[in-house]
Amino acid sequence: MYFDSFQAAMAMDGHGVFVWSAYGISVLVLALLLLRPWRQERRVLRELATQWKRSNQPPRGTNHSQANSGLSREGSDAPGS
Amino acid sequence: MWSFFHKLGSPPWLYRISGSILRWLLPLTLLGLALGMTWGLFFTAPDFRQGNSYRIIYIHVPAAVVALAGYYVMATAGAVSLIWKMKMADVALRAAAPVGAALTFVALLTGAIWGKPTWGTWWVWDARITSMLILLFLYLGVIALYEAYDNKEAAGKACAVLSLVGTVNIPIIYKSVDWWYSLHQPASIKFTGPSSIDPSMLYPLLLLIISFYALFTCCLLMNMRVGILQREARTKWVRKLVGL
Amino acid sequence: MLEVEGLTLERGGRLLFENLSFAVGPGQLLQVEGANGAGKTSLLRILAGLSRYGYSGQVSRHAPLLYLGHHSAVKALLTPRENLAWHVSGEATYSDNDIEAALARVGLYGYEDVPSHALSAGQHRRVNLARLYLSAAPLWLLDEPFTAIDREGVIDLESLLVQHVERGNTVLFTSHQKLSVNYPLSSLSLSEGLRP
Amino acid sequence: MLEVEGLTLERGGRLLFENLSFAVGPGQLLQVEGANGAGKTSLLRILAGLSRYGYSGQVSRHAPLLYLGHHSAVKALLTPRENLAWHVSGEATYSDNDIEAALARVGLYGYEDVPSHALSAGQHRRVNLARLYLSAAPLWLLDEPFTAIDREGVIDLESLLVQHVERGNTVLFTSHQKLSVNYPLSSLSLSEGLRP
Amino acid sequence: MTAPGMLAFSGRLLRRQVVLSLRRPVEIANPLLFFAMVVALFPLGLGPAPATLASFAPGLLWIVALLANLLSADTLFRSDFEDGSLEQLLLAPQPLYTSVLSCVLAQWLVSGLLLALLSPLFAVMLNLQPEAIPVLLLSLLLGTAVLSLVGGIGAALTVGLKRGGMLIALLILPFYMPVLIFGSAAVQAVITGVPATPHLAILAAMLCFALALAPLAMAAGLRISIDA
Amino acid sequence: MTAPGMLAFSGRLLRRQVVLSLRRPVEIANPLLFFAMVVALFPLGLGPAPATLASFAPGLLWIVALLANLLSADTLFRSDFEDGSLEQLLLAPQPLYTSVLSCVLAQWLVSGLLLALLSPLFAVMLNLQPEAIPVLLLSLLLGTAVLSLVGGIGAALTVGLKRGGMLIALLILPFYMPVLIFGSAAVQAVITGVPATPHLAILAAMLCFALALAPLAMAAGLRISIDA
Ligand code: HEM
Ligand SMILES: Nc1ncnc2c1ncn2[C@@H]1O[C@H](COP(=O)(O)OP(=O)(O)OP(=O)(O)O)[C@@H](O)[C@H]1O
Ligand SMILES: Nc1ncnc2c1ncn2[C@@H]1O[C@H](COP(=O)(O)OP(=O)(O)OP(=O)(O)O)[C@@H](O)[C@H]1O
Ligand SMILES: [Mg+2]
Ligand SMILES: [Mg+2]
Repeated sequence: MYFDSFQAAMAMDGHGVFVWSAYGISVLVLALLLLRPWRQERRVLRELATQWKRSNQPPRGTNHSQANSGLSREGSDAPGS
Repeated sequence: MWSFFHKLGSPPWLYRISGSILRWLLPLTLLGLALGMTWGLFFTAPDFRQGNSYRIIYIHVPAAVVALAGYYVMATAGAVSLIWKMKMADVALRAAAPVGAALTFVALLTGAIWGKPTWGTWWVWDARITSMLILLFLYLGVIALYEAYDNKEAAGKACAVLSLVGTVNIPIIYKSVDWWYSLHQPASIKFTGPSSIDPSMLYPLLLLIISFYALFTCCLLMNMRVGILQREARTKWVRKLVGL
Repeated sequence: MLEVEGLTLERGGRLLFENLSFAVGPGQLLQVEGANGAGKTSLLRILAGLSRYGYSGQVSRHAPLLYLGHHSAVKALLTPRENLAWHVSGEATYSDNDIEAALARVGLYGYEDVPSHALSAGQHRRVNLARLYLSAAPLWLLDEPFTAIDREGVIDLESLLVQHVERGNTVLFTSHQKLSVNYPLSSLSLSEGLRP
Repeated sequence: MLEVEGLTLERGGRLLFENLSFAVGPGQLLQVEGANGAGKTSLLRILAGLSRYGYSGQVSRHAPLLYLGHHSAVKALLTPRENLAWHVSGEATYSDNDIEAALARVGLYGYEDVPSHALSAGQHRRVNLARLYLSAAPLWLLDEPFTAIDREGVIDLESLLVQHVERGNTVLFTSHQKLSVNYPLSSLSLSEGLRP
Repeated sequence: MTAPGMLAFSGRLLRRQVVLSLRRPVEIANPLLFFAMVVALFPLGLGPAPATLASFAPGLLWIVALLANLLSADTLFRSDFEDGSLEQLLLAPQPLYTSVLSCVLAQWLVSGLLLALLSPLFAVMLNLQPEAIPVLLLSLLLGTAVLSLVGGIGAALTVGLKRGGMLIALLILPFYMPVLIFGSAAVQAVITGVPATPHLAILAAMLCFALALAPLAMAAGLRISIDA
Repeated sequence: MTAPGMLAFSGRLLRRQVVLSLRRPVEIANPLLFFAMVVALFPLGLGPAPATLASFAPGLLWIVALLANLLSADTLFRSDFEDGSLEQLLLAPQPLYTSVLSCVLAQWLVSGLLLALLSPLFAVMLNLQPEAIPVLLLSLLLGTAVLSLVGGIGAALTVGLKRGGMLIALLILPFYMPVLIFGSAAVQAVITGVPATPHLAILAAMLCFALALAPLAMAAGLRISIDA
């Protein structure tokens, strides 16, 4: 340990603001970098699960009657959802 | 070799293998980062000229080094995507861009913060600094281009083209800015050369550089897993994975 | 001339067609039908090779093609004559006589040197249709060629299409109108699959 | 509802119509016919009050109107819902329920919140046609409303026009298609004058 | 169902135009990016010496604001003309005066206002004196509004022309000059220690004048050029 | 009837593009007007001290040339995309490499070339040393060609996007910077008495490089962005 006290480590001979803000922001950015994909993956998996449970069948229609889109009313897969 | 290459193109394999890699790499990375930062912050002697502010080097240099290397990873993925039409290369490219951008941002930010106590100013138009700024633009350009396309398959190809073109540009920018700066006014501030670093200061730096590389890999893999899931959402193996 | 195998396309979260397979050969006049939004334009763009991403399946084409899309590719600032003489499709270099003859065939006699932005909607589309009278491509892909065309124009165009297929070429077109031609017309309905 | 007297128009050195006079009253369904370039669009723009220069004659209109032109006035960057809610014609303020109902009537159920540029050609036009289901204007001037609309869509639209005139309103439209409606249809042929 | 009143309609139009701009970030970001880029390019082109940069700042910032405005003036009615919305607007029962005013207002909100609000940042990057910054901000707020109104007249007169894009610059540039002169003079005044109020008052007077008359000219221009 | 050869087709395309530009003078006049205005406005905004103006001239002229180029980059394929001509061009049997090259060449002829040819006039207005003018001209000739080629890549990658207009500036600006640096350095070299040849040689090398590679990237970009 180079520093004698907690205060000294905070102050770093007057350079503390710079060093600590640099480390702080960097650690924050790195944490976000790791957290974002982790949460995204869980969200995607959850969404897929609920989406398929709701439709109770694979989202890809296997029959062509679903493919005539345009004028027919398709409640289940509205683009907003 | 070719079979490995072939496997790399297979989403389920990649998804599975990335999971098992992350299981041991992620804890190691976090450990390395924590260890390196603590070491750098508390257990090294201050630089005789810059005092304690030099401790920023432990973030700044790893971030800068990995940010630059990240661009080449991205461009390589782009080349693979265009030449071998490998879909997972698109996913890798897209996954690398935000990580590279964030690390570039960290390098710029820590550099700027470091500049204030040592140079007395946040910003100078130095060759390395300017080219780092441009690297940030390049990363942001790739991200923005990808987001702007509706057809994500086309988006991947467009980003591949852009990142390849950018590869050509990086050395040109570096050289030109270097020359421009020395032409207009002599460099009054020089980076301290790596040779002047004391070994006791160097070890934590090396540890952190390795950790940053590992961090980049972790983030890349994690982002790729999201990309694979989004792309393959309708396939059987994902359906099975979700438990249906 | 053109073979399609196992074509599947999804757009905006909707499955437009799945596992579509068909082939068109010489002498075939094929009308692609389907409601608005059924995917006719998307299909034609894939067949033409313009869309290359986001679908799965095989398309093989063995002949030069001519594609007319929803957008007429007529430059408003050029005259009809210039539009044809400098056409960017690069198919051929037409002589001025041929161009005049083609423009006359589509009823634009006297409008050869009017800037295209001063043409009516139908006349504008006719500039593009004049390419059909000049083209030697064996495969035509036409997306709603009858849009904005008046009745006589439609009849003229119908006979042109028949003439083209009678020469052993292929025409694939979309239209919401029923054609009245003396020629066996195949139809591909995008909600029901291929009918002979 | 609308009276025209001695209307004469020349465009690009061509006399399109001369001394055209007619009147349309409540309950009248009038189809303006004529070959491409006959001057149908030009006439409708004069009747709507959009063209105000370059013609001679008198037009008097005694009722609010709704005009749909060749251009669909649908903003590609707005969704169908926004296009209707913020429509610049300033006719009325529609409730969200009305808008949803109108979009469903034109077959755009499920597409209310898709950006309009991701719609097919026919769907794009249908956004505009939805205004007809919302409008209370007694006089409709429609320039080729059937363009790019599929067969069922045309039938729907025909019955809407009939419904509107049956309520004592007036519809004046151009089209190259023959309508099949159960209603006395007047027609104005731009090369031959008004036929009852 | 009755037609909405003048104010309700203008509000709706304003909202529509703003949303449209936000959906197409180019129209917002371009002038800003342009502003930022010019500021960033100057050190690259001229050499990174802070003192020279500072002496440039007031004129440079005002010129760039003017150019950014000039470049976006033509887009005011262009897309509405091309997709037929403008015809519908002209047929609307509400007075055209307020309608065009809300179009201009929407444009100003996403260009002039934003530019003015961001100008202090660029001023700092160019080492402008801190005292001059409030005046710069105020002069840009007033001045860009005048520029937008005047640009609107040019846009209205040329929107129907197929080949007249250059025209708008020629038409409106003479009217832009006085604004530029008073605007940069106001900032320069602070630097030289003279009060800037007279210049700002003149800019405000110009704005009132333009607010009263420009919409009239725009409305007339649109009715004429829809028929070009 | 056979398809015209690559060169014949490129020539025809070049002619078409140039005629189109001439029919719509905006596209030609705007960058020039822009150039003229900046040069004319600078003395207005900065106060007309000849000495300071002269010292800024090289960088200023180059910055303005770059901005003018950046602003017109987006229009390269835009109108052809919107009216369906671009689809036809992609389907043409001739190689896309030469086709896009002639599109860029046409654009350069009516923008970069014209700008370079007019630059001596503006240089004189800014009191640039007469000896530096030939170098300015040459550096602009070489440099604007590189800028046009690079801008074409950005245009090709973004032409199919509905809401990505701002993007092009972000994408191509990093590639513009080296050109700006060497271009203005060449002119500056003459002023300081150093030979300008190395800078010009580098610009020429960049041009060769861009000529060889940019059309490839453009062709790939167009094929991709047509189904964005
Ligand atoms: C915004 C400002 C700055 C940026 C963008 C920046 C960027 C960079 C980059 C790109 C590297 C290169 C890594 C490599 O080439 O492998 C680097 C290394 C380095 N920087 Fe910075 N830097 C900045 C400010 C500073 C400051 C203020 C200092 C200290 C006074 C500094 C000290 C160093 C050191 C010691 C190295 C490693 C040694 C070397 O490779 O030369 N940097 N920086
Ligand atoms: N802007 C213009 N300037 C000059 N002449 C024009 C202009 N627009 C149209 N014309 C001419 O006026 C005539 C009538 O055009 P108009 O658009 O009214 O025809 P239309 O009957 O609607 O035809 P279509 O069935 O093709 O829509 C045409 O001969 C056309 O060439
Ligand atoms: N750019 C796009 N992005 C996303 N979805 C799109 C896009 N263009 C079209 N679509 C969707 O794809 C489907 C098919 O469109 P397409 O244009 O192929 O239909 P179409 O059969 O040609 O219809 P029309 O008869 O109206 O021309 C539509 O549901 C439409 O909403
Ligand atoms: Mg279609
Ligand atoms: Mg018409």
